[in-house]
Amino acid sequence: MNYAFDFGWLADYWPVLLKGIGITVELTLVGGVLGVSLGIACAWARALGPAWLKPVVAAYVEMIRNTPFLIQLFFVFFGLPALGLRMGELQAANLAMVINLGAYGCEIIRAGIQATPKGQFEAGASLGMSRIQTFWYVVLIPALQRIWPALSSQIVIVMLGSAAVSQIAAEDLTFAANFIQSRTFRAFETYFAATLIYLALAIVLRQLLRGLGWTIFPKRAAR
Amino acid sequence: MSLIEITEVKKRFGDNEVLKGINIDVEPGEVIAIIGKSGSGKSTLLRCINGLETIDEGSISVAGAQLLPDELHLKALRLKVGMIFQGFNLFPHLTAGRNVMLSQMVVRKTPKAEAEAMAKKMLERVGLGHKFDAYPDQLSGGQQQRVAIARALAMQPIALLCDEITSALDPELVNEVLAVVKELASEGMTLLMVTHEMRFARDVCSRVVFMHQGRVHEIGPPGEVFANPKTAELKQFLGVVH
Amino acid sequence: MSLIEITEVKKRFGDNEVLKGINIDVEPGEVIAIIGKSGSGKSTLLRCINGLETIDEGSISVAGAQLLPDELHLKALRLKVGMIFQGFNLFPHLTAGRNVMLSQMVVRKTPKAEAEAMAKKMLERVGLGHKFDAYPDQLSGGQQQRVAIARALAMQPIALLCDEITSALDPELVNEVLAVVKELASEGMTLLMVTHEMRFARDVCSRVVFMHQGRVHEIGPPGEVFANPKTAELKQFLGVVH
Amino acid sequence: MNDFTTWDILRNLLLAARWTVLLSLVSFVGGSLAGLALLFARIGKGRLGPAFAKTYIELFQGTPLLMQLFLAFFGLGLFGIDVPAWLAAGLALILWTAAFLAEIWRGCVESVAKGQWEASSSLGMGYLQQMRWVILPQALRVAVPPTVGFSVQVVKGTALTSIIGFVELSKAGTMVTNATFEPFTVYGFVALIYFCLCWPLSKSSQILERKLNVAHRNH
Amino acid sequence: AIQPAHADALATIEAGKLIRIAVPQDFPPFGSVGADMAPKGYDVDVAKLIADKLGVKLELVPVTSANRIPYLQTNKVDLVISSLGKNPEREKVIDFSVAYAPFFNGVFGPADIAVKDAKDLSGKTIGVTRGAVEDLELTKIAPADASIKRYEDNNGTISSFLSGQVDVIATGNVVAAAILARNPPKKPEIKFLIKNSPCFIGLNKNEPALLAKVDAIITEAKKGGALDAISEKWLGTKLPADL
Ligand SMILES: Nc1ncnc2c1ncn2[C@@H]1O[C@H](COP(=O)(O)OP(=O)(O)OP(=O)(O)O)[C@@H](O)[C@H]1O
Ligand SMILES: Nc1ncnc2c1ncn2[C@@H]1O[C@H](COP(=O)(O)OP(=O)(O)OP(=O)(O)O)[C@@H](O)[C@H]1O
Ligand SMILES: [Mg+2]
Ligand SMILES: [Mg+2]
Repeated sequence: MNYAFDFGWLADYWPVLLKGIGITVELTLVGGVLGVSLGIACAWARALGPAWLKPVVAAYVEMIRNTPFLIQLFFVFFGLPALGLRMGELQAANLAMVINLGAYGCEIIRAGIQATPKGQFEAGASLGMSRIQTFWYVVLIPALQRIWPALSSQIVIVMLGSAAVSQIAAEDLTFAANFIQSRTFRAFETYFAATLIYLALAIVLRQLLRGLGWTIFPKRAAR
Repeated sequence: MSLIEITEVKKRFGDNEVLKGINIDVEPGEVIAIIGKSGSGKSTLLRCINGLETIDEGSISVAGAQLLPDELHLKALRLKVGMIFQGFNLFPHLTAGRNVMLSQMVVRKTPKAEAEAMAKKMLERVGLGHKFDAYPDQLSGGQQQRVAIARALAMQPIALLCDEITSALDPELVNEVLAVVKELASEGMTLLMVTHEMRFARDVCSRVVFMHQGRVHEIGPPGEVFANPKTAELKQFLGVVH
Repeated sequence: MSLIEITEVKKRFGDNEVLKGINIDVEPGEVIAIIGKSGSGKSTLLRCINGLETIDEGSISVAGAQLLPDELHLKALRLKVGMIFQGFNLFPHLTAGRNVMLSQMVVRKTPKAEAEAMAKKMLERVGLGHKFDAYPDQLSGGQQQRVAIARALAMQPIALLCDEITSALDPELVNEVLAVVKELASEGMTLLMVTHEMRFARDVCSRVVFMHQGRVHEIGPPGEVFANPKTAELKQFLGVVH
Repeated sequence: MNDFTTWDILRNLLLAARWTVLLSLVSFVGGSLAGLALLFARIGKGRLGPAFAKTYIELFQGTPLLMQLFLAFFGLGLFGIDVPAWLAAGLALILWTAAFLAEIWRGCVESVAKGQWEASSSLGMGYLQQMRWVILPQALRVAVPPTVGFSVQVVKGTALTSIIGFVELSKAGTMVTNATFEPFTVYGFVALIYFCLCWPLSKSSQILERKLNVAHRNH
Repeated sequence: AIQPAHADALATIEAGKLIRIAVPQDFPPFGSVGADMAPKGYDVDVAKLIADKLGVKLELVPVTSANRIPYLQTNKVDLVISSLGKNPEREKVIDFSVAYAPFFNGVFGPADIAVKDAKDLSGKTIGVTRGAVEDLELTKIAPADASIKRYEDNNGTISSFLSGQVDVIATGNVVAAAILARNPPKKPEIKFLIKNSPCFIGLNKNEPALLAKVDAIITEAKKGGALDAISEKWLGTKLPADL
């Protein structure tokens, strides 16, 4: 090996890296919370919603799931201003992530809803609840519990995928890595450090989601 | 006027006519057992009365009000008629107490404290006061079914429909559920129940309805129906179930 | 020497001692019914005999060979003792015929033609020769259970363990499965079966084992056990199941 | 500066899309084989296999594919191991795909009812025989839709190979935009081509799923 | 930090009759592609010039700002001609040749934005291509409350300007001219020039022979007018006298 690793620069660029971590975390949090919410709404629409809404949501889901995130991001950031909708790179990044996770979350959550035994809907109905009430109070939580592991994985994937936002100058962790290496030309050390940080974030995020699952769902297996 | 009036009710699934003109009048306080072979339409009849299925012809009225298939009428109906299923259908993510409270709070907008008091009372009534905080999967089948009964009772229905509520239970647990039903009957609750427990039907019910191929084939007090089955079908049916 | 010797068998799940020292000797050709309340350890006992659970203490021997928990001994054991489950557990991706053929070909390396002939024969024996090419989901529960019996028989076991093989069936289908078992018994097959069908136990079995809280509480010929239950527990149990 | 016609743009993107297809195929075929091996390690008995597989999966699912590619190509180069770009790309994509497929398939194997294991044990089958004849055939049926569904992620994932010099669809898009300064035309086409590649996969996955659900209801 | 893999890269190049040079393809006018997807641009022509003078075959390796240095460090290329700017940190990692290209970069913005010098950038958002020379220079001179948005490539920078995501951009005059040529609603006008800091060729450390050879070729090309021709072709003007 003819390359001497040198992590000394890390001290100088630590603030850049920290800021990058902060933004990646923020993007993941906002994207996760709003994206899952959007996913729930879309899953409801696709599984139980009015007939006219189903194809609309289906088209949205297919569009998003079959095109790269980066291009969605470009259209939000560079394209929407043409329609008079201008936002900063962070808002654009957040919006793109919400739209993206919303589509994936929709399909995952829908599977959970469709696995709900028919008897649960009927029990809700026979107690006088409306369809929406039955969905909200009876169906949703067990459905989420059923697909929680899949949803958690998707949120981690979205966190890792958020790297693309560096392309619209949002200063996330990948931006920080690229910025540092463009100044120092120490690509290996920078990317290696970034990889480790991503790994740590992914592990922590997964644990957090597991913990969240433990707190919102009662401790039993959903059937 | 009868409490529940079922008049010439017909129900088709596609080409399959499952109910071929049903007529039953249920008086307040009556306890009616519905028996019959698998596929004879027993569940479908109960589901029609509760509005879970729409009927194709005929009419059903409960306490004088016609059953109409829009959300508002259905809701009103379901506040009058409770239903309990073979599969219990408890909400798995809620404790027993919450299961009983939920519909009161959501449908009737009962304040929480009141709903909780009612839930306590109803769980006591089915002998499960101490299981208020247990989740369904921590309860035996019989206990789950009793929670389902408490849940229906908490809505203070004027009649209760029970679809084979003991047949998913182990023999030992059947009795604890039937005991609860028996008590309800003795307190004057109007009950329509599909059941395979002939002994229970004989002891507790005021009338027995034998359904066969979508029709009420025989109907009468249990003494008569069990002792003197008039049709060959009923004779055979009673033979099979021993 | 007995065919199956169960000596002081103990089995724990964590802190829960489920079998607390079981002793039963089964002679060749005996038909033994195991009865008892839910949770008394009936299934666990059968599973231990078949090596699906390892035992903590005591010993089990089948046809003189000790049951040891390594793959080789287990395989040898399972060729001698067949087991049939409440849930049928047919392989859903294979036809009835293939279900019966598979283990012969894979475990015994029987040539295909021979395995097929055997499968035909065994399906005939349970009255399902014509269903050779049907998939499990095209069969009724009773038919599925009979295929499961044929599958076990095709391995030519010297004894058969049956765990509540009729309790997932509708009443009408129970009889067709019991008829098959009765015939096996009359042909001299050694049978250990957990069952809730008291009438069947009385008519067909040579001995009845009543289990209670992980122990053999009473054991004897059905005439004795059913007519003169000695312990309060058995009396109560028989009362409950009527 | 702009000597591209619209046709030039589309033509160049389509030519580059061949790489996208090729890389996807390689990662998918290779990833399936590696994923199968990993699956056996993950669900096998013993301690070492599952522990290794778990760590592997955590590692590859927990880091960005971009970084994996970078380290596979340049990182190894740093140690004097000169891996050609196609090998590094193939290897990294295969290893990454394997991690996800193994995890998807594990779920499918675990969805096979416990009774199937018990029934086959009680018929005297050994572990491998059970897997081969009873468990995998059933798991496979359940596995097809999510596996096909994941292939969409693989197709999109190949875009990241541009970091080690591949000019596939996305990279070609960037290059052409930088020559033409017509991002909307170019990225519009890029999105369209991706959609044409991915949508049939998503759709067939959904159709398969529906078929399977119908089949399941009969059980 | 780098030891040469071979005793002498130049000898290897001459023995193999092949030089591998990293060039950009997302950074016009220095490097982009033609309709046939072949690289073209200032950097590409310089690469051709060097290969010519060395009398060896040329292998062009298209790179991005993220991977150009790793290509060099892992000996996958011999030279990086990718409009590199110099700073002390970079000099610790690789060596630089003499300057081979001038730097006609400025801050551009629409007419209605009043910016005359770096101080006026206060409170403005400026778009720039990350890691390019103008990024390094702008970072030095911009006031603390100017917000610099760094995009991945020229396209990002330009798009950010055209879509109004930034007030002004820092880029080459040729790039600004290319934008103007498209006749957009927002026309970039030159506000002020950024200090002239030229571009250099990057190569691995401890390659004195190769460095000397490249320096000699560039120096000769400057004198002989070859570099002027390249500059005319891509930047629309002759080399400045002080390069
Ligand atoms: N949703 C449905 N769609 C189509 N056919 C149905 C539906 N529900 C019930 N049926 C058919 O209607 C007939 C009567 O069914 P029903 O469930 O009322 O019978 P049952 O008397 O309750 O039988 P069991 O004792 O098995 O519960 C059956 O032939 C059944 O296949
Ligand atoms: N895998 C297991 N892990 C922990 N406990 C178990 C396990 N299997 C059975 N048990 C416990 O062992 C006890 C006996 O179970 P077993 O299934 O043998 O009873 P059973 O007599 O067959 O009852 P049933 O009539 O309900 O089938 C029960 O308390 C049960 O909870
Ligand atoms: Mg029914
Ligand atoms: Mg059992």
